[in-house]
Amino acid sequence: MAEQSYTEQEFKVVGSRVRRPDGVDKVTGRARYGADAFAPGQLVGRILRSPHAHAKIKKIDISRAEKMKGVKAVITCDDLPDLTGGRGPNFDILVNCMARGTALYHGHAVAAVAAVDEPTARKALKAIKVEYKALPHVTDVDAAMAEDAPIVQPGVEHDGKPSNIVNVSQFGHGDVDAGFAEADVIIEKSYRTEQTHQGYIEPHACLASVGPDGDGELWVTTQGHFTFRNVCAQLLGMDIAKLKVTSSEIGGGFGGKTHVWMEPVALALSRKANRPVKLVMGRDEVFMGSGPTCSTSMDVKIGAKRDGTITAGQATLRYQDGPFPGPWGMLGAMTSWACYDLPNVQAVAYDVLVNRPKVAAYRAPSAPMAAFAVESTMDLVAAEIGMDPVDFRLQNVAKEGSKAAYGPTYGPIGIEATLRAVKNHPHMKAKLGKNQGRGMACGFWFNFGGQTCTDLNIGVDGTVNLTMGTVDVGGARASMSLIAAEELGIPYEKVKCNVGDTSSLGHNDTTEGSRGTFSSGMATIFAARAAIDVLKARAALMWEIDVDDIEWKDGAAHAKGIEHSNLAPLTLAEIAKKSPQTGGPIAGHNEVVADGAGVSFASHICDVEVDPETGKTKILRYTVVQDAGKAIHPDYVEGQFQGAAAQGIGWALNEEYVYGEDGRLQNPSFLDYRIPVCSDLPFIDTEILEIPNPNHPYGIRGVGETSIVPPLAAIAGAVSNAVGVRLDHTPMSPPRVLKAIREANGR
Amino acid sequence: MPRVSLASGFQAAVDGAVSVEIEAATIRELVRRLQEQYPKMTRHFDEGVAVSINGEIYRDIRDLNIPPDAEVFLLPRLQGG
Amino acid sequence: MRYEAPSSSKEAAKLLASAKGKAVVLAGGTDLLVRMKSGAVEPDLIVDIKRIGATQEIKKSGNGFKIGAGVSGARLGKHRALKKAWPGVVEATNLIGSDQIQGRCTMAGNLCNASPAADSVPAMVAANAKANVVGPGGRRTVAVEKIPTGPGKTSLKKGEIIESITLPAKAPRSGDAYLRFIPRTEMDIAVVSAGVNLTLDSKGVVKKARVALGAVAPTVLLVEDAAKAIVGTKLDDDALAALAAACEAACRPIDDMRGTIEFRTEVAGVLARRAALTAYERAGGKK
Amino acid sequence: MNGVQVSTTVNGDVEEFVCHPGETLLEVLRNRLGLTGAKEGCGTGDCGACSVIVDGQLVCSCLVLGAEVEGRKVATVEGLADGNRLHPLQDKFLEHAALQCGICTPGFLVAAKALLDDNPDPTEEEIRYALAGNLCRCTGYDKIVRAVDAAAAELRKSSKKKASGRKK
Repeated sequence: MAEQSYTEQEFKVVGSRVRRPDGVDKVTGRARYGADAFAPGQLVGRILRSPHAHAKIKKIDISRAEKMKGVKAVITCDDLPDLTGGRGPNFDILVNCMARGTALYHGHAVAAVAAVDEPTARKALKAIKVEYKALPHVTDVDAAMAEDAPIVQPGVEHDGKPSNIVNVSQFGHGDVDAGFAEADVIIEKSYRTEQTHQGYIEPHACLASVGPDGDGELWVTTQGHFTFRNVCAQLLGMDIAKLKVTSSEIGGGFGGKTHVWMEPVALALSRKANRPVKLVMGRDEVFMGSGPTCSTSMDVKIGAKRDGTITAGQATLRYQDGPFPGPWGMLGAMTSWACYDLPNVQAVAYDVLVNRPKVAAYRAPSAPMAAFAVESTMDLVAAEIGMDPVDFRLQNVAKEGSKAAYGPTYGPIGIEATLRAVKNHPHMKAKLGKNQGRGMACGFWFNFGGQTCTDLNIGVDGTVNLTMGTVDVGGARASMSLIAAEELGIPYEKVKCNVGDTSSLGHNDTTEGSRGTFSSGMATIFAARAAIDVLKARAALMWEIDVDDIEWKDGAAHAKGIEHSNLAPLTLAEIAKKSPQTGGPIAGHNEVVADGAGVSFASHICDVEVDPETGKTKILRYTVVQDAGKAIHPDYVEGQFQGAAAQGIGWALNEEYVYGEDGRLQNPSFLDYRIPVCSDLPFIDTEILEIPNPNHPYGIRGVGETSIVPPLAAIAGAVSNAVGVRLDHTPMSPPRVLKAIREANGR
Repeated sequence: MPRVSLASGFQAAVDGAVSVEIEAATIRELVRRLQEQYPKMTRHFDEGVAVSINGEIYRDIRDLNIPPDAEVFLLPRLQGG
Repeated sequence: MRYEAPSSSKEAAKLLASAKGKAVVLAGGTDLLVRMKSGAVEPDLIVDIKRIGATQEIKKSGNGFKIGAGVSGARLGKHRALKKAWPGVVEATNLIGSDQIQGRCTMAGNLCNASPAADSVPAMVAANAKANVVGPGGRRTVAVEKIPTGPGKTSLKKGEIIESITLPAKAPRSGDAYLRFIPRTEMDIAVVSAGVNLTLDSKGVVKKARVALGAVAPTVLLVEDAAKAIVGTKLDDDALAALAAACEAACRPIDDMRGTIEFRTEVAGVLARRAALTAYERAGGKK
Repeated sequence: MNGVQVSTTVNGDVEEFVCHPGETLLEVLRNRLGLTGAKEGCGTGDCGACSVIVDGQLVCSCLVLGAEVEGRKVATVEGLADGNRLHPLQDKFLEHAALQCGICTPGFLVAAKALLDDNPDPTEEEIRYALAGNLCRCTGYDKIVRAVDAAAAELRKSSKKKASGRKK
């Protein structure tokens, strides 16, 4: 671990705003995404999905479809036998990718076809006859917890009775009852957030090819091709080594592409047809059949003294996971109070099953909802005791040595720094006009590291191929190239970074938990250092001196000591040129478990204007403050902050899954699932704090997720201040805001 | 001897205790001894457990020394986006 | 499935009239192709009317403007004389979707799609526009509000197409305006909308008015009580309140994913009031 | 199938193909002509990732039938660069880091090109509304708007140079 420790240094190229190495391909249309691959003889795959929210599948008749001209394979769950032992996360993936006896939600896959072209595939889907028996359904989290609720998964029990509650988690410390007894002011409020989708612009897409020998290839848009390989190989009964998975360019993921959805179906179709099969989801399928985040219902209670000291905090969180258990409520509970140092605190979370799509991670999963409830209540307490909301937070802020509500005691952390930056920001002092309001809020996320493997190969001309195994979701190749160039002491332009397929590197964990730059950055540093050791050894051979007499600086081997003063430094390129005669290719390699990512904090400020006659909110100004540890490429750090804030704004104002009484999703389209458009947003100001992470050689901290956490609460505060009534339900869509205004005015 | 605190989800596996004392110098030893003393913990380790040492969370690293007076916390393994 | 692109309206009508199975008219395609993609419509014949000369023209005459059924929103928005005469109608049409959609969408297509939320329709109704219909039985002219009969349904008979829309000549001291409510700034379907067309007398008193509401009933509503509420006034606060109340009273909306009954009803009045003020100003009225 | 035979011009090259009557221009470009720069984000005209220019007019290629482009001129992102010289929009997108995942980038470039062809000096608001038909989920649009603004300035500068060059 010692080598992971942060060492202060003057960077030469790290921190500069260079052009990304994959940029030209992406602005010329040449970059190949999930749907951009073609194979000889490829078929078109399509999936038949359940029109019911919950139904017994009595019979599937595929005989007519199978006989159609041009149809090469039709599959049901019978073609994906269970090899998982019937339980666990991979079994859930199997059941989710193809229903087994019961359709668990509107859009659940029940059969699939592969045909010579799109019209034939569509016709074949129509020819499949499924006999359903509709079952009672439940899509609302509170309704699903009721005594007489329809049961989503038989076998789940709570308190000894069949239930939809799959997990109850509790975190905290102290005695909350005693804490509330000490309080001068107690505020208790309930909140709801509706279900949102990651909304990546690229639908799920893959090209699968499995031969009769059992060997397979999968080209897929994913955040983790190694994980996809392992899961798919298990579900299909293939050897891991015989399934080569290549991650295409990925058109956005935000957690939604960490999960396997339909790839086993594509592989099974290909195996049955003995032809490559391309399977691409339509946008409606993305909404119906891939990972939204939870909808929630939450109660938060905070007690404080008049001097601003919080005496107790308590949260009860109810998160729906779709029809399969997930860690989502638990993560909400763990993150809910993480910004504060509280003597008495408790968070209880219920994970609840409903007839909606399987929930997936969405950028700092589960944290935004809990933060919405806790931060909104913080505002209410501050108002009640007449304190400035920033000062109130500062008075209770978590610091080094504070005991986190999720258990451990914090080391050095950055929340106070972000709050101070907010307090001093000119945005906080800007004047507001009529019908305008300002809000601010804090957010927390864990960040992870994980298994990582990187390869660095030096060409005879001194240029460097860096092969990374974590998927590049938004500029990582530029950052890795900067790090390799920094470490080797060569120009950025001399490094070419690419993402390797599963046959070219050891396992890499999925790009999730803001881990890409943190962990591949670490592996790149170590791989470069390994290569430097080889370069020094080669220089020693060329000079015929002892390797201990050589040091590496500014991209060259330098011989130490006066006895070698006649030896001019040997550059990397000079050593590489001679490599055929000094032992062959020069490479550096590293595999590491990059733990110690450190927790992350952000604070946001938002100004809005609300039309009091229509309830419509316009974002006037938005500022993000977040700790990046060290910004390797500041443009892409800002980009992460801005993108996360924009997603949070959409979540706060307009995005939601709307279910009908029939349990069907009403709005599976970008027309009616309303993500922010360009004209909805102002420029989003960013302030990058650089408080080095002690557990990374360059001080890097993950930056991708945390800034989606504060927006819901920051905007709720701003809207509430603009209209004079507290909003407690996201999205704060115009009908909800207008209704709140009307009710506040007694109309 | 480090005192190991457990997140609520694990407490049933250690007979309802909030924390237990385990003689261990490294995370690997801790994980082994915990399972030896409390076999019900094995299922949790199979599903994924993160270990926090003095506030720093480790998901996979096992060969890390645990300082004598360290705060040790067992947390569920986390997922991210 | 067959695709045809005839060069005359007569030919188009003949193709449509003699078609076996489902025959559809393709103008801008911004609704039709979406419905084909979802499988909601599976045509056996697609008749593209954009190669018909008359559908591509904007003609100005003493009777007003004749706008071909294939004229895109983008072209409409660049026609200065039309914009000057009927700013509300042009704005309404230009609100349909993005610039990309504007490159394709048409007023006639918007009308024939028969959505109660169609942006150009309340403005056309307020403007007293007429649809010029060509069919196997010849030509006829129909008030635009008579074309849609319910969501997705029109009064057009088999084989009939709308060749063009006629907007009347602009009366002196008249002005029109259209406003819609959407949750975002762009790209949404109107949750509720209002088109207002006013003619003033020389003293600035409203002499004639047409007020139309969108997305508050199965078809776009022409609200005569709303017009009555402001005729004879200078749009003082009482008149505006009466206008809003008349609009609210006329609403028969539904609750759906885009809005609630109460929201649509209340905002219909707000938009009518705001649109009336703009139309009044455009007619030369001074407040 | 009643295939439709179509002859058209794509990025200046004559292309002939036969397509299904219901096949979209997007499908033709991607699957028949190998031009995968235009992306399908929704297939319903709501995301703009498939933007192309037909006879000078910006459209979503998912809402145009392949059969409709008979005799038309189609321009896609693949034709934006001038030989091996990037178009100023492409250049500024790279300089300003106006892309993260990049899936929406071709659509944005084509839409921005259509905007600047029509309005060489747009305000921020005009840029934002002109690009409202193009969804981006990564960037919050901030750097995209800045890149388009910078490209517009660059294009104005070079057209001024050209104009003054002609005067001489």
